[in-house]
Amino acid sequence: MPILALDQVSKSFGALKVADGISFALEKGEALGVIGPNGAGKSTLFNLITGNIRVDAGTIRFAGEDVTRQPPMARCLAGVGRTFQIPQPFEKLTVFENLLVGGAFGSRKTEKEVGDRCADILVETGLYPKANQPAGSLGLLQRKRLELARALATDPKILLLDEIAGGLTEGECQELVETIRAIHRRGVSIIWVEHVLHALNSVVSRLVVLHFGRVIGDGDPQTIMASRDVREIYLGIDV
Amino acid sequence: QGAPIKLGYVSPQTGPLAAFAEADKFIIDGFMAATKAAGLNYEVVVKDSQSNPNRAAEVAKELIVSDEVNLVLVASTPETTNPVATTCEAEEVPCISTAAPWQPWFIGQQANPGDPASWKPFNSAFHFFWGLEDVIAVYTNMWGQLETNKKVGGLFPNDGDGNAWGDKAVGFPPVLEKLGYSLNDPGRYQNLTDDFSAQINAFKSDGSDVITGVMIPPDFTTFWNQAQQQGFKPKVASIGKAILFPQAVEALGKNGHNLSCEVWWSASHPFKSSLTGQSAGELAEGFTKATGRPWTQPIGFVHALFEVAVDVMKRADPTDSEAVIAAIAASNIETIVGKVAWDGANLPPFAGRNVAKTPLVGGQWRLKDGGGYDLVIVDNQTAPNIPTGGKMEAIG
Amino acid sequence: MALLETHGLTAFYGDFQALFGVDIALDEGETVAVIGANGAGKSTLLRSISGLIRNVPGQIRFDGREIGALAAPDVLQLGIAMVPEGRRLFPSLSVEENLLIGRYGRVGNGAWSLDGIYDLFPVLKERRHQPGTALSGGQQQMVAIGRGLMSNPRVLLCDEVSLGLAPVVVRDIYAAFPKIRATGASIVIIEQDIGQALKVADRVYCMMEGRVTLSGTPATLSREDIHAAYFGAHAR
Amino acid sequence: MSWLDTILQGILLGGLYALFAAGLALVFGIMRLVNLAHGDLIVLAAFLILLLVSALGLNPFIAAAVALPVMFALGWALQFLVLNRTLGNDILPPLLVTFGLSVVIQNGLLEGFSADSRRISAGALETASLQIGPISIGTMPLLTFLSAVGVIVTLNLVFYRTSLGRAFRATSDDSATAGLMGIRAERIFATATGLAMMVVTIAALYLGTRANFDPTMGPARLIYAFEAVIIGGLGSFWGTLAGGIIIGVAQTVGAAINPEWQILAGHIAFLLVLLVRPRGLFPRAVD
Amino acid sequence: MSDHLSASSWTVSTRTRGSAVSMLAILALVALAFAAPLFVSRSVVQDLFFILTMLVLAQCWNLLAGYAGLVSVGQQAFVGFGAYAMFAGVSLLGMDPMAAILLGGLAALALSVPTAFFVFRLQGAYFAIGTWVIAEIVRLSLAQWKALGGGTGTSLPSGATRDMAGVRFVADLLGVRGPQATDIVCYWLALFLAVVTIGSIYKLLRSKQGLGLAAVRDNREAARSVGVDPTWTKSFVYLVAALATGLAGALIYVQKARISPDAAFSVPDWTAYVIFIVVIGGIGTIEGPIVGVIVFYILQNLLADYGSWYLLILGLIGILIMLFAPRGLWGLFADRTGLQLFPVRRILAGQPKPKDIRGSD
Ligand SMILES: Nc1ncnc2c1ncn2[C@@H]1O[C@H](COP(=O)(O)OP(=O)(O)OP(=O)(O)O)[C@@H](O)[C@H]1O
Ligand SMILES: Nc1ncnc2c1ncn2[C@@H]1O[C@H](COP(=O)(O)OP(=O)(O)OP(=O)(O)O)[C@@H](O)[C@H]1O
Ligand SMILES: [Mg+2]
Ligand SMILES: [Mg+2]
Repeated sequence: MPILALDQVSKSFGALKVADGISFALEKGEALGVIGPNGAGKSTLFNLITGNIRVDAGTIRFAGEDVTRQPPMARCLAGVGRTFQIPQPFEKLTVFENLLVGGAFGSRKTEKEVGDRCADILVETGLYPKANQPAGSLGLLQRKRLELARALATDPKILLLDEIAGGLTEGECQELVETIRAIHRRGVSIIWVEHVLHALNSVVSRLVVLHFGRVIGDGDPQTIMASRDVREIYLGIDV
Repeated sequence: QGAPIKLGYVSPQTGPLAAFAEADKFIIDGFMAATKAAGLNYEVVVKDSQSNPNRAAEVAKELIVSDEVNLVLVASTPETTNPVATTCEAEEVPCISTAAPWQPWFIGQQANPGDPASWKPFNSAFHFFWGLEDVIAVYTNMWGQLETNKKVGGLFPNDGDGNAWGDKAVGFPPVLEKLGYSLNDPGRYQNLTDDFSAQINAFKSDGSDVITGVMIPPDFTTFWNQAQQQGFKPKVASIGKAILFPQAVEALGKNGHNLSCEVWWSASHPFKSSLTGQSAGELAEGFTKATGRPWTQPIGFVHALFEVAVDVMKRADPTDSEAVIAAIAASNIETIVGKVAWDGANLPPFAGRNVAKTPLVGGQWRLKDGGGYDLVIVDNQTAPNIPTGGKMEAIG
Repeated sequence: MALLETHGLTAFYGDFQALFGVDIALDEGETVAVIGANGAGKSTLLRSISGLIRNVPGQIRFDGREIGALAAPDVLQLGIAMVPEGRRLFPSLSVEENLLIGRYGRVGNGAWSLDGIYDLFPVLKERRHQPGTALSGGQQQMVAIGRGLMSNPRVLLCDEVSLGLAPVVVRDIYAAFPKIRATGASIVIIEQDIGQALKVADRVYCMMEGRVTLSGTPATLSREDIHAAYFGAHAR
Repeated sequence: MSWLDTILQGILLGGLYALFAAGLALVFGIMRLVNLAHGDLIVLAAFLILLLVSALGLNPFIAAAVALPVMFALGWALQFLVLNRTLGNDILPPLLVTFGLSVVIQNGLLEGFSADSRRISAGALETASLQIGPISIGTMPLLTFLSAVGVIVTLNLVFYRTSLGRAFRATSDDSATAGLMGIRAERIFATATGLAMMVVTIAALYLGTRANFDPTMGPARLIYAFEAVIIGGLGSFWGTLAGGIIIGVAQTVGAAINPEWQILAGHIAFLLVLLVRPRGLFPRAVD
Repeated sequence: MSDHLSASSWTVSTRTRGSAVSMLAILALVALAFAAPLFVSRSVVQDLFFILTMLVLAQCWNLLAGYAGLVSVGQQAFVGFGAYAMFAGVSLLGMDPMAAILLGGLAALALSVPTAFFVFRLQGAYFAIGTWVIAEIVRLSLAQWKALGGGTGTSLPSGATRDMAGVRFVADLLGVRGPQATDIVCYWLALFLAVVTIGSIYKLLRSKQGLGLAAVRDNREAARSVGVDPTWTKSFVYLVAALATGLAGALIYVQKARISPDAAFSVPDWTAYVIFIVVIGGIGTIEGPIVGVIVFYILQNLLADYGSWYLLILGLIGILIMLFAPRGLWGLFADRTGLQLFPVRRILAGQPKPKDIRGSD
């Protein structure tokens, strides 16, 4: 049974169709990459999966259960963890407290029970030195790491990552890839939206291409990267 | 005898009811001068209720607890008198109150105003003024001077005065019924209502010749204008509170002519101050000279409040509140508003201990030739010693 | 002297530094393209020039005048108009009103008027009374460009004009650029589509992490250099 | 028959409320500024008109016309110097500052004019009326209603037909991008508040001629104005008129049943409308 | 799941340097306040009663506006409703005022449930106006309650407060007159209510719910995504604030002994002054309202005799603080000194194994 399955999911903002009958499934433990031009609807897809935006039509099943009508907190408790493309930290809370919120609410535990795990995640994501600073004081890169750390704190079964590698140096990028691989090895399923393709391709085993809210490609990274559509639409390389 | 006698005084010096207190400074200055001249040593601690009942209770506590006054005086409308009197009663401190009809004052401070059997007299709170029975008598006497169909429209708001005036037991309804008037009372409206078409429609379809009620000035203006616009022209309009002050009547333009009201006190009342020997006319004139403003009815009562205080303190040890209370109860003094004595005269037994009544007559506002209005006393059947200045006239 | 130039331009969002000493220059009548990865600072550069971000005085000069400390309306009055990232049409305004609002702060002397814009993008004329947001993404981009042109600017700053648009639409929009250049306006465009950028620009700057890492004319830049700069693979 | 009259009076009353509300709607719609001092500004304008009437002996309508530019300048300065500093995502600063302003205006007027209740005299117009069949309609209430409609029509024209109106809407949508169009948001906001103060002056004229006013009576009327704006839907002027009428009619119908219900009925109508349509009757498409 | 990670041991605490000292100082202060009636004059006791009850109202409003982003201008609904329920309990049901105060709190709580249902449909400014209208409706409705005097209002049965539980005892114990004993009992109740309110708010802020509340305030959308239910979280504090506000309202009116709709639902007294207190002191902190109420009290004493000038100056001060020191006096002070009497921040301490430390930049 796939951990996540989308069936004919559609969403419009006014006249703009941002999801147009999207269907795909993700097996437990799989790592999937999503690429597509700006505005293709990738972040919207995430918002639909997490429930931050309601679908117009179609169904979303998580771990066999229909979650289409569930609010975001229920889906989070069920095991959907996410990062926001534009980081959304709780600015007045400290970095550590940001994780505590995720830990305590996202996995229905007490603060005590999740304290150690949150601290370990801070170390893992390299945020430990900033643990007691207000999240509002972080720069963009650290905000993005905080997004990842907070999502991990909710103890997700599936992790949705939205452009967390953009703007990293080569070395940082490598570190991030290692971290995500480690998370993946622990059995967490991953969907990763990313423009930094070499990083993406060193983690995922499958790529989905979105264009104008439609899936125009779905398969293993080599085939997809070599396909005509992707080279033309996404990479902007004349064929 | 070094320490001065300390009087606390609360009135609404700011806020919507401030007009009632506009003569305070003039009166208190006069009082201080008069007592000094008589070799008496008084101190008055003045507190402003800001027209706010919460604030009134607070300042009363302050007077009692911090200033440790010997006697609390309070004036002007139940919003200020009731919280202050309630506080004094709880604190067992003597209190004299005035300028609010006695029913809203007395009944309004009962725990269950709806159940007369439960009403209890107060120990230390006293009040002198007239009551609803007086205003009813004055109004009906005035109406009796004219030919009307005896149909009366009532405008009573849901506030201390309105509820008392419209009360089925102690208010207008039972008396009017007895005298053969039919009262059309559509119900208690809220103060600051912007539309009176419901009432006007009711009065129009009933054909009421007489309008009565106790309204705040903006509401009466709204009503009176709307009534004229809608072609409702009663012969008599006797209204409490709204047309108490000349400024409020002047605000009606020419439409204030021959509106009638009760008169608590006027410059032509034939009484003298026990403190200064001034006549009513002289007091009023002094006020106008000092402030440039026309005299108003509350002036006499604020002055009388201090007269009573001095009289009481002459007869008791100011520091012994029990003695002061006894002295108040035993008062019998001729003041600038008439005789004040807590002798239970013309009062139901339950109120006899705490309430003293002063005379009340009826008057009409008459447009003067050069503009402005005169308040002319047109009915004195309730107090024949107060002279009239003319006869009741129909409006329009 | 160039019409518009920056010298060691720095920019901050609070404590976060987004630009570290950027030097670019634009001559009268020239078209310059700025390319670079997400977050490289391209938009920040345009925001600095257009006055959306206040900068340290002395780092931006336009026509010999210092403009780094000016607010957006003042910059517009001097003749620099901006087509912002994400189009930013006003949702409460119709297509035509969105265009007209472009004239609010400056009319300028030049060729552009409502009719001119409708000639440039005929499809807009048919939909002039619809709310701007009811249009397709490409048409919205046309409105945004038209709105920028309505003030008859001497410099037009275009941020990501082909963002999220289908190739056909991108072609239509780029077809307009020669006509805009023909009126004498100088243009700065930011573009993700490198091919398009190279085709339309006289000169190209490539940015990374708040710095200019590569510049030159399209002819002198090899595709490999650009790819490397773009993805940061061998940039250092 | 009397029901017809009741409803008609309610509609006329609604005109008064809409007039109180129109300036509020303008400011609320453009800047999301909850102006708790609006009622007190109306009273302030009424005192200004009164001053002109009594000092210069002007006809109240002419006095109001003289007051218009004065109030515009006052509003402009108030917004430019004070209120602009409070704008942002947080609704608390404008709420608190305008509340402070309300206290300051009330007590300033008390100091200056005492607590006496005043009235602007409109002479014979006050009691004049038109007879239509069995129903008489007061001339002043009718004038009030027509003025409300006039103000709404004018605001609509300004808002939707002029370049200033476009600038209002654009700045309201996105003030940063509006800056790129050469629109100076602070001045646009100041102009909007200035305009709102002109509407306030017109409202003050009718408030002051209708009944007595005193320095403390602003807040009591403010709540009806807010209700009208919210029922109508943010930024919709016709909605504001509709909102005023709903409250006015609810009040007169409530009163016809029992005067005890008059004001309560208006509030309950407000609740009911919002329960059914939380964003008001005519919400703006984008918010 | 974290078996590959170091099993380092961590400690989390909310204490800061000096917070233990300040806790002790606060305890001492409370003890002192408890003993105050033994050695201060009656007027001081009354002033303290005023300060404490206003403090409770201010803490409740601050909980709503400062911590939950719920700007209510209708808290007078709960003050008045609590007070009226207390009056009904005493006058109509013959309850002891002490028990009636509890009734008042519960009644306010009960009122807040349907109210929450309505006002939580509204956002931001609409919420503010919605709460105001609700308060007006409650006021107008209670003004129809004839048994409690309708619009006229009513007074407590004379002697009711003197027979209140504990009053006789205190009178005998301290050898004071009845009214003074009533004052002292009311004062102790106010002290108890203030301590419990502040304690509960502090506890709430340090609890998981408090963390969720802060998250919702900072970013509602993100909070939803990590499992926080914003509606429930906000409703919870709304109900808690209503309960405490209702208790305070009932207590205030036991002491006043007289009620009328205009007084009990007064916008200036129970909402405007309260907002003023919070703003002056500093919104979003527990210390702020404490500072604010003291400043407010001093201003009132200094200026109250100047009539409308007093309010005018109060308004101006409020405007100036909002414009130039939006975080209030306590904010100014805390920025300089870093002092916090009620720290809520969870501070992480402890050392990871050296191999786990990675640079962050
Ligand atoms: N709340 C919204 N209301 C209206 N339009 C929206 C909304 N959110 C997104 N859009 C539009 O939907 C389209 C898809 O946006 P989305 O953020 O999903 O793109 P994306 O694929 O994530 O792009 P990028 O790679 O730039 O992040 C865009 O045109 C965007 O402007
Ligand atoms: N308002 C802001 N606050 C804080 N940081 C910001 C803000 N806007 C941009 N940044 C950061 O500044 C840096 C430069 O951003 P900028 O938007 O200029 O990049 P860009 O090159 O235009 O990228 P894109 O291709 O995504 O548009 C990025 O790291 C970005 O995250
Ligand atoms: Mg995205
Ligand atoms: Mg950009």
